[in-house]
Amino acid sequence: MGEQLLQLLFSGLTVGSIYSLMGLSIVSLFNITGILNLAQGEFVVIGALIAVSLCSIGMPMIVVFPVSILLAALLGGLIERLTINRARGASNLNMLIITIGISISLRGLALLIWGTDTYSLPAFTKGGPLFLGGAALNPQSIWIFALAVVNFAGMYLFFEHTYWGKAVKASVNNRTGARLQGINPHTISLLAFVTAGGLGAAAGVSIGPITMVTYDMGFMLGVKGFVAAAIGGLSNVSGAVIGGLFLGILEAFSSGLISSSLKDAISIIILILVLLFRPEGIIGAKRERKI
Amino acid sequence: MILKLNEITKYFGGIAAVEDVEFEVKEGNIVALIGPNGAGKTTLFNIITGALSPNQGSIIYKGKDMIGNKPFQMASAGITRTFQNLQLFGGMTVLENIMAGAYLRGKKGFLQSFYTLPRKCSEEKRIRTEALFLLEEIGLAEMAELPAAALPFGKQRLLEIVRALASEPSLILFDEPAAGLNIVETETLTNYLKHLKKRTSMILIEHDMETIMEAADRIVVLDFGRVIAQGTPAEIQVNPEVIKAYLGEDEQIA
Amino acid sequence: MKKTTIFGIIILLFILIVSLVVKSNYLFSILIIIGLYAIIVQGLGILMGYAGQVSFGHAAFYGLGAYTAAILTTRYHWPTIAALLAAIILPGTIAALIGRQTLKLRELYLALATLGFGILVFIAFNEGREFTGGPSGISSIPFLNIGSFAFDSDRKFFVLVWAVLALLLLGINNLVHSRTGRALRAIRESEYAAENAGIDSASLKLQAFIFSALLAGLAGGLYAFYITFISPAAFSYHASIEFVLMAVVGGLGTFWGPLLGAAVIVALSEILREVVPLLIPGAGGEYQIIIYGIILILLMVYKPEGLSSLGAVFDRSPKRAEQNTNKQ
Amino acid sequence: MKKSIKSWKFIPCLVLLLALSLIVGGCGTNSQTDAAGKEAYKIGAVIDISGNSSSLGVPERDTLKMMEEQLNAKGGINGHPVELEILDNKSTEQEAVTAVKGLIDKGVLAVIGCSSSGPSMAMIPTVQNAKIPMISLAAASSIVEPVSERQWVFKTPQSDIVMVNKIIGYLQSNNLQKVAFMSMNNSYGDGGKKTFAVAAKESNITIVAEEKFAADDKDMTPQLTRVKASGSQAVIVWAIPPSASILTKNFKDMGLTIPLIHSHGVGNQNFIDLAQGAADGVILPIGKLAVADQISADDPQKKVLDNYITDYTKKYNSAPNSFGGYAVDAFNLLVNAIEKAGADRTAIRDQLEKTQGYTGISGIFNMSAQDHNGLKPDSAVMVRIENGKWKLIK
Repeated sequence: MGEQLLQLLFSGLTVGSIYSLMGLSIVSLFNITGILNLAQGEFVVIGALIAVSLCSIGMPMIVVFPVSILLAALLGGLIERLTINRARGASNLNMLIITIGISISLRGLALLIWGTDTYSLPAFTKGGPLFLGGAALNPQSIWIFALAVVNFAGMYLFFEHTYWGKAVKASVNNRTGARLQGINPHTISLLAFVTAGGLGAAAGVSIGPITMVTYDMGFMLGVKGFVAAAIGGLSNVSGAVIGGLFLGILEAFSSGLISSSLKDAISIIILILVLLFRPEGIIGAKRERKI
Repeated sequence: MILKLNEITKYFGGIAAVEDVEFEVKEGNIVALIGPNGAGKTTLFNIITGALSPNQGSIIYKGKDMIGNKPFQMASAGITRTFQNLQLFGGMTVLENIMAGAYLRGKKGFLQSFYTLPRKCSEEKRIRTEALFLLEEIGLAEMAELPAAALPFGKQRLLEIVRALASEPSLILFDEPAAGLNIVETETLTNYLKHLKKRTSMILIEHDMETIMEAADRIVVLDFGRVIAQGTPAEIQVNPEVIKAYLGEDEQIA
Repeated sequence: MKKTTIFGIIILLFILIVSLVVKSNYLFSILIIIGLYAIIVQGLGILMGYAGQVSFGHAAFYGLGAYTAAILTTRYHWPTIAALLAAIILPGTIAALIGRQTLKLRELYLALATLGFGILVFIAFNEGREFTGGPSGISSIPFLNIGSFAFDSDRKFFVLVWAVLALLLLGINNLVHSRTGRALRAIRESEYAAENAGIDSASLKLQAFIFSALLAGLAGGLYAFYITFISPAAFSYHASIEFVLMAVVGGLGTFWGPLLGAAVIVALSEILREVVPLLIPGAGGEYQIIIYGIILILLMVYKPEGLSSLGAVFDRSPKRAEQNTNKQ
Repeated sequence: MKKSIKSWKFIPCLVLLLALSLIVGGCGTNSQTDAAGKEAYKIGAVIDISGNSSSLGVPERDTLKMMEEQLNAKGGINGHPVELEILDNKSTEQEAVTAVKGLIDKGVLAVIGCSSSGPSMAMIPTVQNAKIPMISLAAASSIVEPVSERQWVFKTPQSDIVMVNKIIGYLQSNNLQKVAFMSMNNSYGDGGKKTFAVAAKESNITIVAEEKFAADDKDMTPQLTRVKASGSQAVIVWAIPPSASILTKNFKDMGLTIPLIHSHGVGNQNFIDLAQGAADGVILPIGKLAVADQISADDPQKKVLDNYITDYTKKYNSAPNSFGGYAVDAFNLLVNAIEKAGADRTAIRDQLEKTQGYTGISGIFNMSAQDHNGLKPDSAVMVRIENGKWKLIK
C-alpha cells in the first residue's frame, strides 16, 4: 500500500509540475498585463513542435532548448505587436476573445506545418526510471519539477523583491502612475508576451518527452493551467505553483484511490468550491478583490 | 420626523470612520451635512442607504429600524441618493435614465415584460409621461433622446438628481450636487432644491456654503467621524467650535 | 406604422419566401443551425449584454435540454412536445439552483466558475451511461410532432425554428424596452446606482441567468429533435466558448447582435469551407482554422463593439463601446 | 418606442443571409462532363479532417484523393469520370449533418464517411431519409446495426467484435483468465469496453479491474497502479495514440511484466515511435495491412495490400495506416457497385448489399441483408511488437 501511495504521489508531482508551469506563465502574464491568456497552451505546443523540428535535423538537445525558447519568444512578441498592442483599452472580455482568436490561429498554424501526427521529444537525460521505495519515477519528471522551481523562484524574486517587479505589478491597476514612474505599459506588455512565449516553449520542450506533442493539446493544457492558477488565487505566483501541484496530486490520488472516471469531476468541484468560498486562493490571505 | 440616526458607528480596520452619530431629519426639511474631507460624510451616506452596515447604532426611518437592509430595499422604502462621482447609466438615453430611476413606480416583472408590447402597456406610458414631465421641469426635455454620457457635466449632475427623484422617494441623499457646477448652474440647483422641499426630505453633503446657507433648514457638522455641532444655519454660522474645527481661522462665511 | 409591425412583417416574409423558394436541404440545415444558435445567443445576449454577466458554460444548458428531450422520448416515450417542454424547464431549474451563488462572482472568476460547471455537466453526460448512453450517445430520437403533424423535413423544421426565433426576437425587444430591460441595462452601467433606484440586482441577474438557460434548453431540445442523434461531444466547453464568441462578434446589448453573430460564425465556417479551396488549391481545414482565428482577432481589435455596429452608422446612441471601456 | 426597432438594420442582415444562400446554393449547380461527353459520377465524402479525430481523417482524405486520381487516370467507371468531393466536418456531428446535406443537394450518388462514430451516427437519419448509400469509415457496430433501420448504411472497418474475439482467443490459448481492462473515455473506448465485457463473460474471463482515462491525459500511472494492485494476469487497453503511447511508457516505467494487449487503435507506426522502445512486447489484433510483408504470399489479400502500400508510399512519402485502408475499401466497394448499377442510388445500395468476395485492405467482404460490414474474424491477425516492428503471431 505504501508503495502504491508513493507511486501516486510521484505521478501527481509529475503532472502537478506540468500544471504549475502552465499556471505560472498564466499568472505572470496576468500580473503584468491584466490579460488572461487563453493561448498560453498554444505557446507550449508551438515551442515543443519547434523543438521537434530542430531535433529532427539533428540538433543536440542542449542547443534545441534555448533555440526553441528564443523562437517562441519572438513569436510571442510578434503576436503581441500584431494583436494585443493594437487593441489597447479593449475590455477584459474582448481581450479574452482576442486570446481565443490567437489560440485558434496558432492551432491552425501548427496543424498546417506539423500536421495531425503526434510527436515525441527525447528526454533530457538517458536512462530508465529511478526506483524509490518501490515506486518508479521518470527522470524527466525531475527535470520538469526543477524547471517549475526555477521559474517560480525567478518570478517570485522578480515580482516580490525587485523594484521593477513591484512597479510592473502596480502598473496593471494604474497606467498613469506607471508612466510617471517611467514605465511604458506598452513595452511592458511586449516583454510580458515575449516572456510568455519563452516560458511556454521551455515548458513545452521539457514536458514533451512525457506528454508527447499534438497540435491540438494546447487548449486542454491551458484550461488545466487556469484551474491551477485559480486554485492558487489567480494573481499569486506561489499560489500558481501550489495550485498546480495540488491539482496534479489531487488528480492522481482521486483516480488511483477513488475512480479514474471521476478524476476530472473532483478537480472541477474543488475549483468551483475555491472560487465560491476562497476566491483569494487556497493559500492567499483574505483580502478585497479588485477584479 | 422621517429619519433618526442613533449612535451610528462604523470602523474600518479598527479606526472609527463615524462614531456615535445622531441626528434627525424632519419631513420636508433639508439637512446639510458638512465637514472637512475625510470627516465621514460619504461613509454615513453609504450607511443610510444600506451599502455599508454599521458596527452599531440604529437607523429609524418612518418609525422602523432599517439596519440590515440592502440598498435596493432602502430605495423601495423611499430612500435614494446621488453620487459624488456621477453614476449615470451612460449608455442609456436621458429619458431611459429617468425611467430606470422610476423602476419602483412600475410593477411589471421579467416574464410580463417579455410578452407585453411596451407601447400597449399603460404602466409604461404613465412612467414615460412622468419622466418627460420631470425632464421638462428641469429643462432637459429636448435632450431626452441623447445618451446620458453625451450631456455636458452640469446637465449630468441635474440628470442624476432627477433620476433620484423619479422613484418619488421621501428622502433623498445628495452627495455634493454642486461640485463642478458654475455659478449660474449652482444657483439653478439651489432654487430647484428649495422647490423640491414640497415633495421630499433631503440630506445634503455640500462644500458650497452659499448653497447650504440658502437651502438648508438644519446643518450637521461632522469632524473625524463625530458630530461636533448641529443647528440652524444661523446657529452654526456663529458656533465657535465649528469655526475652529472646520472653517479655520482665515475663512469667513459670506 | 409601428416599427414592431414592420419587423413582424419582414421576418414573416423572410420565413415565407425562404420556405417557398429554397429547395436546398443544405441551406435549410444551415439556417436551422443558425436559428438554434441564435436562440441560445439571444439568451446569452440578455445575460452578457444587459445584465453584464459572462457565462462560459451555456453548452451545458444546451446539452441538458438536448439530453432531457432525448431521454424522455427514447426511454420513457413521452410525447415529443412534452419532452420539449421539460427540456426547457430542467435547465432553467438547474440555473435557478446554481445561479444565486455563482452570480456573486465577477468577471474572470464568473467565467472560470461557469466554465467549470460546463465541464462538470459534460463529464456527467459521459459518465451517466445508464441514462445518457455515455460517449456513444443516444440515437433514434423521434422527430418533433404536434398531434399527427411531424416536423420531419428540413423545410418544416426551418419554419418552426425561425418562427420560434421570431417570437423570441419580439419578446426580447419588449423586454429590453420594458421596465425590466432598463433595469438590466442599469445594472450593467452601474450596479450601485441601479440598487439605489430600488433594483434588486442579484435577483434580476438570477432571472436573466435562468432566462438564458431556458432558451439554451429550448435550443438543445430542438437540436435533439432535428439531428435525432446526440452525443456529449456537441456540448463540450468548445461549444460554450463558441456561443460567447457569437454573442460578442454580433455585438452585445444590441437587437440584431445575437442573430448576426450566430449567422456570421456559422456562415463564416461554411463559406470558408467552400471558398478557401478555391483561393488556395488543395487547402484543407488548416487554412480555414487560421483564417477563422485571424478574422476573429481583427474583429475584436477593430470592431470591439461587434458587427451590428457596422449597420448602425446612423444609430443615435453612438459611443456605447467607448462608454463601457471608460467605466471603471 | 419610436426607435426601439431600427428595421432598416434588418436589411444588412437579410442581405447577408441571401448572399450566403447564393454562394452556397450556387456551388451546387456546376457539373462537369469529360471530353468524351459522359457525365461525371459524383461521390461525396465527409471526413474528420480537422478537430479531435483528424489523425484518422487526414490519411483517409489523402487516400481518397489518390484513389480518385488513379481511377480517373484509368478512365473512370465505364467511361464516366468520378468526381469526389471531400468535406471536412471538423469532427463534429452538427457539421457532419450540414455537410452531408450539402453533398446530397449537389446530387452525389453516395457518401463516404465519417471517420469517427459520432459524426457517422449523426449522418444516418439524413441519408436514410434521402435514400443515399453511405459507407462509414468508423468502427462502432451500432453504425450498421440493426440493419433494418440502417438499410442505406455500410461500413468498412472491422467491428469491435472481430478484434475482441481475436484477443479472447489469445487469452484462452495462453490460459489468462483474470484481466484488467483500460479504455479511453470516448466512443471508441466505450465501444471496445462494452463488446469485450460481453465476450469475456461468455468465455469465462474475469475482468478484475476496469479503468478509464481521458484522451488528453498526460499520465496513466494512477490507473496502472490500481491495475497492478488488482492481481490481473494481463492488461487490455482500448485507446489510440498519444494516450495509448503514454500508457505504454508508464506501463514499462512501472516495471509491470504481465502481457499488455492493445486494440487495433494503435495499429500505426506512430504508436511505436512515440512509445520510444516501450512498445516492444505489446500484443494487438490488427488488420493485415501492418504486416503485409509477413503474411504468406498465397494470402488472397497480399497483392491488394502491397499495391496500396506502394502507391501510397510513392505519393505521400509515408507508409499508409489502417485508417487509409478503410477509405480504400469504401471507395472500391462503391466503385464496384456503381459499375454494375450505374447512376441509380437504389441500385447502388442493392449492389453494395450483394457484395461478395471483394478482397480489400481490411479483409474479404461478404455483405448481406443482415450484415452491412461483411468481415469475418479472419480479417484480423494478432501481432507482437518486437524491436519496433510488427511481428505476426502465427
